Amino acid sequence: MSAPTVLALDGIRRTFSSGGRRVAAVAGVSLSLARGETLGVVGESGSGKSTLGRIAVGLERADAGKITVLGQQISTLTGAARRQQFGHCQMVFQDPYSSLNPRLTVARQVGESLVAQGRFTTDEIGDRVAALFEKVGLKPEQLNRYPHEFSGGQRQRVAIARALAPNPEIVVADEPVSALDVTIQAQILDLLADVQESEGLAYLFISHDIAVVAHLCRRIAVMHRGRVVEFGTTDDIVRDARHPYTQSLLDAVPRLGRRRTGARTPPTVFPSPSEAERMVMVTESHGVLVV
Amino acid sequence: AQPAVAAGLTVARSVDADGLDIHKVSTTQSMQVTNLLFDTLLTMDRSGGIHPGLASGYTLSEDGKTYVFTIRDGLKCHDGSAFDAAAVKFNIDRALDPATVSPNASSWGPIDSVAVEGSTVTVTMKSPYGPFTAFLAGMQSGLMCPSSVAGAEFTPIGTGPFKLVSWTRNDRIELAANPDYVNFSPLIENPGKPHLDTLTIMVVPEAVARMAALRSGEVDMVEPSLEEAADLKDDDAFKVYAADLSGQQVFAAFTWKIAPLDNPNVRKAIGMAMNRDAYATIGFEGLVDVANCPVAPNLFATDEEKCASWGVSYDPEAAKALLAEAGYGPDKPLKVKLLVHKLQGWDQMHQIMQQDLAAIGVEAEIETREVAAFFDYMGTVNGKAEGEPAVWTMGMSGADPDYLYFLWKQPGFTNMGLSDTMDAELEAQRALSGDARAAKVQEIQQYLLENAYAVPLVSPGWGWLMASTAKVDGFKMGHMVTLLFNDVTVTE
Amino acid sequence: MNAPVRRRRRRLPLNVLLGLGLATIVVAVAVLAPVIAPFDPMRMAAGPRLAAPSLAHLFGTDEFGRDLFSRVVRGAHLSLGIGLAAVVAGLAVGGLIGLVAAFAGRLVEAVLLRVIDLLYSFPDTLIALALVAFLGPGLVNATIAIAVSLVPFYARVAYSLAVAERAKPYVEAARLAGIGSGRLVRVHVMPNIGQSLIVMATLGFSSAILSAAGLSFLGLGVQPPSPEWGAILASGRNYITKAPWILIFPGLAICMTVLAFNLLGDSLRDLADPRRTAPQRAGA
Amino acid sequence: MAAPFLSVSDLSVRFDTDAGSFAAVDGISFELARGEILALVGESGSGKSLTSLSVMRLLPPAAAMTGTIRIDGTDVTTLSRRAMQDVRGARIGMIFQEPMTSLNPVLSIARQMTEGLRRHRGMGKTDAEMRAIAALVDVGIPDPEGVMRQYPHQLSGGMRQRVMIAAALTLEPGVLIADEPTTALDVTVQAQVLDLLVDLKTRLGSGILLITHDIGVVAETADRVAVMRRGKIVESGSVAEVLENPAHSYTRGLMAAHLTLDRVMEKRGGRPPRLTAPPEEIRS
Amino acid sequence: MITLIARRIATAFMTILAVVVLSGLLVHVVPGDPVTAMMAQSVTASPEVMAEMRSQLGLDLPVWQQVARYAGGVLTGDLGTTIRGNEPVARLLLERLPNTFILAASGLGVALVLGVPLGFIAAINRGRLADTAVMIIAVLGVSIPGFWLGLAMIQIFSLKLGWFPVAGTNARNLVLPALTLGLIYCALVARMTRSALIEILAEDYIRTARARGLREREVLLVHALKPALISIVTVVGLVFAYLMGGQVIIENVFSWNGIGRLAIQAMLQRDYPMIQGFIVVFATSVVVVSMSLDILYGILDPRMRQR
Ligand SMILES: Nc1ncnc2c1ncn2[C@@H]1O[C@H](COP(=O)(O)OP(=O)(O)OP(=O)(O)O)[C@@H](O)[C@H]1O
Ligand SMILES: Nc1ncnc2c1ncn2[C@@H]1O[C@H](COP(=O)(O)OP(=O)(O)OP(=O)(O)O)[C@@H](O)[C@H]1O
Ligand SMILES: [Mg+2]
Ligand SMILES: [Mg+2]
Repeated sequence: MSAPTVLALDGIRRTFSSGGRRVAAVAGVSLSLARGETLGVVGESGSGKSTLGRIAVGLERADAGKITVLGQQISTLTGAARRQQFGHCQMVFQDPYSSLNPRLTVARQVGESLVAQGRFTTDEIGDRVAALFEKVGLKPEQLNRYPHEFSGGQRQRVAIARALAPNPEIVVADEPVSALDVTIQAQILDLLADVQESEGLAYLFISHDIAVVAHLCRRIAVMHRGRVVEFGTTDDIVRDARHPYTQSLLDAVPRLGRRRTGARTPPTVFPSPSEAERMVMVTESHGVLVV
Repeated sequence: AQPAVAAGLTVARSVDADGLDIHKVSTTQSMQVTNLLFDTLLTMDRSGGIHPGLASGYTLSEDGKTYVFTIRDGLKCHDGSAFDAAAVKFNIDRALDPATVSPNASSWGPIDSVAVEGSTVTVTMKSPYGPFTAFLAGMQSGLMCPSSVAGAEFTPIGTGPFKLVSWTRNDRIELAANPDYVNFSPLIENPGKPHLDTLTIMVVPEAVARMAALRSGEVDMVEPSLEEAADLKDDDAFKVYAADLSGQQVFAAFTWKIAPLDNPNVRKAIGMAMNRDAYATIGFEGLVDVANCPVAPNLFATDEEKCASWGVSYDPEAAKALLAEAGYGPDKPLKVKLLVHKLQGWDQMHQIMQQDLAAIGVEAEIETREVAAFFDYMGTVNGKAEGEPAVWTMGMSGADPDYLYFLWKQPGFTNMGLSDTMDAELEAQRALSGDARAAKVQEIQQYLLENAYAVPLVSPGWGWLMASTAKVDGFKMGHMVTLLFNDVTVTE
Repeated sequence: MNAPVRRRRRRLPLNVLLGLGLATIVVAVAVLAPVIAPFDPMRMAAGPRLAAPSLAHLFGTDEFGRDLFSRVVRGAHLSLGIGLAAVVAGLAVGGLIGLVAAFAGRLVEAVLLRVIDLLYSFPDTLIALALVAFLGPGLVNATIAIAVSLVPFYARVAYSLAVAERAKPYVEAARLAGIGSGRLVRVHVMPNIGQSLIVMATLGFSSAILSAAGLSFLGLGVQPPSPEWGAILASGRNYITKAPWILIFPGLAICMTVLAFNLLGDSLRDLADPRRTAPQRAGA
Repeated sequence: MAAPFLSVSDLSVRFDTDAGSFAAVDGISFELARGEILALVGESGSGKSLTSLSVMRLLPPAAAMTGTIRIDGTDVTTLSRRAMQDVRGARIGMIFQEPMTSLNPVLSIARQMTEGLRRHRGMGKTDAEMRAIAALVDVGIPDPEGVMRQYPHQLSGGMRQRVMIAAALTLEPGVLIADEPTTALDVTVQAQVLDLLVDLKTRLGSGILLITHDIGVVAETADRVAVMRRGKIVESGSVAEVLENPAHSYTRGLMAAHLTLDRVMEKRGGRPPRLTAPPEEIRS
Repeated sequence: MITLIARRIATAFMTILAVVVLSGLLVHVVPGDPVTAMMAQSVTASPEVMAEMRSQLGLDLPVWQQVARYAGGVLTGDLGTTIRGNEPVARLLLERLPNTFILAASGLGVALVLGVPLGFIAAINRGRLADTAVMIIAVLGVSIPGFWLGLAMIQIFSLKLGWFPVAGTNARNLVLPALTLGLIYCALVARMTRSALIEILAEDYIRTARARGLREREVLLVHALKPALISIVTVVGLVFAYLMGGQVIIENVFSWNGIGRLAIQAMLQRDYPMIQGFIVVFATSVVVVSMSLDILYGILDPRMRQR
């Protein structure tokens, strides 16, 4: 890893309390993301993936931990400076329907961050938005349409253009293809790869589908109950999983060459989080949480 | 010798009493009830003459400062205790005690001391106070028995014709006849216990409902709505009673410090525009009379004829002429506020008044306020010498023309006081009595009318009406709208 | 066998039509009042006193011989005016409070929400009553009172709409674009909740008209001789046996107007309800 | 192969909309025997759910259905409403996609497990509960007595889906329709539920219509597959045939776009390999 | 559950105190004071007397002191005495509270008896004529001004037919005001029932119930009605809290001795202790109602039971 680190999360924690119960959505997660790299985050529903992603772009505040964006530690910043620094972090959301404003033309939504920067004239913004459209494979005549005139895949393209508009270094993609049909999913995955190549972006790619993550990412972090239970290169994780959760995840993924017999495997019981756990490095790049 | 007599009577009024502690209440509706419970030291006949009450008589010293009242023997309170001279002193002391916060405290006059000796009570004034005996005959000075305050809570115990059985606030007051009652009031024929055994005074705030209750026979007597009272009058099944002794009167006044109302001619012009007959016949459904004096008819020293000659009369043409003289005309209309508060009949009167003023080219904008806010606001408005000129209306009642003193002596009620000379005149009438006082009071009224500080409108003016089914007989209304049930019988 | 095809007619439902129809009539009457009214509504002795409805006086006359038809027609103007002014003011203030509560940070939210909830628990008629009791009666005060009494309702509505919107990814995306809260609300949130807010506003409109009439009836609202419907009812109520038309016609006018806007508001709300427009997409 | 328990022929479902009428399901036919799993795959909106709802005759009122549907020989399209109610649940069961919302939140599991038995089999409360508990045991729920006393919100998603399946099983229907039963579940839980379905098929001989959009799921569990696109069945056959040798271009596209771990790991290099043709070509 | 209730009571108490202080401040800001109000009819009270009265009543103290004094009283359970009539505020309020409660409960009862079935009929016939007709009728109820309806009822049922008495606070006189209130709030209940049911009928679990072959009656009355009741309970609770503030107009028309009349009278008379007492009692009843609602939710909605 010679590329410089653009995003570093260190010991991030976030606890929600709802209805008197406390849920540790993120319970001490450390990750780092190098320029141009894609880091995949997988895990079951509720394991804290989205919360982590939202913390990384500043939509959610961490209860504890350090966030460093392009070498600048965010917690030391306030107000405008904080927002500016988080401007380097953009996000693509899961649901292409609710992530676009139904009442604004897509061009305006894409251009909004440029307006916010206040550095450009209306014409300049128009040109840039048109260029972004080109980049994500949309046609210029679609610029002034409203979201409902687009299909799910096209909307996700708009969302990607919107994320790219402020020239971010880091894009958090939270299940960007989960809501799409497989054929559309394939197009978007290709687009994400294309854009990364041309812009030199770093992705924090969140998904529950390990096949998708394995396809797109060099490195993977597996989350379970708010913690990263295992991380490593895609090869490390897929071929040499050490943590029982990772193993059961891999085993459960449907495969073309396999038939279900109907045999009931008793559900794996995973150790509950405890202070005794620590990360053990299997190789230089591969770590696993053990008791 | 009635054929079949019902023992009870139910009356529906619009508002409940605030309280029954005579020293603390201020509203007419409260005192209509306390007057049934508590008798007064003196009483008054129809023409304002003073008669004995709980006191069998009194003497006034030469200098007009010392009254000696002889209290009757054998007076019995509702609870059986005796009412004596000491009880009278108890009442005066309590009414005047600042801790009581009695709204009527000042009406007792400049009392210096009260002394009891046997069955006599001696009241010494700091200065002569002409209205004193009239006050003592009025419902504001009802006397309670000291046992009323014996308990932790006030219990109204008096010597009056009825005693309190129960009171559910805002709903009903239940009264029972006082079997030991002895009457002293010249307005009442029945010498002893009321013919009724029980009397229920209900609260029915909505006039439509009260009328329905009367018509359906649910109640025997109500405060009627003006609109229906006129009809009931012509209906044999019902009787309508008007308090001709109400001592009430409605008049219009002016923010006379504010130009152009500082000009008496402008005030006169406005007064001349007012068609008071229409107010009486349309606004008040013909149930009131036009009033001419600044003091209510039937009170001491009021002479309607003289007042009529001093004051303005309806003449819109002359009014226009006067206005033109003052520089107002079709090109330059006078704009005034018509500041009023709500009362039944008054609303209608104000609407006609607005049209009357329009007829002489005065644009009057009606501004209505609730009573409390109204008088508060009038205090401010009348205190100013600048601002928007306003015509306003108010009502006044009393048992004695002395209320002129409260109204017009500086600073006066809501700052309407007039001048140092008027102050002196008003003080002077207080110190006089008999014909000399009458002359002085008339002089004051003449001044008020000739300068059009007040334009008397109608009399009476509020809550002076009662209506009953024809089965009710013998009901009377006394001074200041007291309700007299002593003589009432109800045929089944 | 083929199941019978039940065609869904694209016609407006009856209640929408009724609401629209009545509302149009009322608004037209209000606007055209001066043209429609045969008499000056304030003119006394335009006819005999308390005359029953006749060709000369469609709705009869009142105690001053004023033409009741002219007064009722003119009253439409006043009632709708009060309703409109109160709703606009209440919506503006309430909406602003609701939006501020939703978007101005946690502390502001907590405090404002408490206050809103508290005021919201007070009956709006009681708030209006209390205010006129203090401010004094009259057209302007009554309108202010009604507007204020609507504020908690609109604040609550705006707040809940805004909070629902706040959590949507498009708002978060707009936040990520780095714009300030003001622009966020103005450009992104308002257009999305505006419609629902306006629908709720129509519901407030009818309750404002009712409140105004109620206040006048208690003698605390618009004062005579203004021909506001409640005021006509209040000053004419004692003629209920003698000249019932003084009560019947303004009462019907209130009923009809309130019904119209209630129906309209209800149907607008129904139409704006996304659940109506069938499942657009299934599965995830 | 056994005689088809469910046979659908020439089924169409039409909607009348503003834009005119369109067929969301367009003349499809298929058969399902006991003891086999037929997978219906296809992109979103291809009409899979409407097909299953047609079989249950639970289409939304706006939909118009034509064609014949035979369940165990009876044409259910001609049955009266009441007669159809006797068929539902008893001869054909259904489980839905969303285990979170498909159970009534305010009724106990016991109530929801037993109401079918009491309705169709006229069982008493205790008998029905015994049978329900047995069904819960069958689907591998630990502590079934405890679960019976609980309410849906107290169960995890996987547990709820099992309860749904168990409830459908109590009546031993010949066919079970499972509309994307695992889409909302985590893969680990999905695997368990799929195992359960396969077990039901082999052990109890139920016929299962499995609706899914995941080729991987089809490959692992189904015996036969029908590929739907835009309301039509474009290809059908045994799983082995269709997946190994897709005849229709759409099916081939589906296969190509489908990511499986094995294939992904094979092709790993620098940049993620393209899944689609270069961008210029998809623009058509 | 217990701690939750305790916490709610504590915050409710703080809120009520805050309201008292706030309303106390506000009340003093508006023009007019109790003494002028009281003396409005009695001209004989000179400015000195009125000043004396003010000082006796503590009205000449700085506003914050008056408010603090009052709040202190409330803390020790003392609501003070009225300025008019010098009666204990607490007693006056407590006398009327049962009446208000009875009227609110019976009005609401009528609204429920009429509104729930109407809403139900409308919902299951959604979009059809029955739906429209039912909703128009229900909305008509809420569109008629209460006072108008009340006056008409008196004219018809009391005067013409003689069925019910006109005035008084007793069981027989309850019928008309309860009916009037019921007709007014029936629309709200019907509307709420309808929309709750429509929403619920679109839920997946209704489809599940149908897929189980249940009779439609059972689907509606068991699977749909029970969750609908939860929404209905919310509205009913809200309306009940509203009604506990008194129905000034209805109370006036039917001479019902409720809390609303007392409140408005106090406001007109600027009777500060009475006004604030009313606010305290009202705020308390809101709290009590909403707490009862929570308990009711617990009974109806198993999701709430655990907390
Ligand atoms: N705003 C919130 N308030 C309360 N709890 C929350 C909030 N956001 C998340 N949680 C809880 O935190 C936990 C982690 O949630 P998160 O959305 O991060 O999970 P996830 O891994 O993204 O799950 P999924 O795959 O379902 O999207 C969950 O238990 C969730 O219920
Ligand atoms: N009530 C309705 N009104 C109009 N169109 C409808 C309605 N319900 C469904 N459709 C349309 O019918 C088509 C098929 O819908 P269906 O739900 O059967 O798809 P599906 O294959 O199950 O998709 P998914 O995989 O997303 O669940 C879609 O295009 C949908 O928009
Ligand atoms: Mg997530
Ligand atoms: Mg589907």
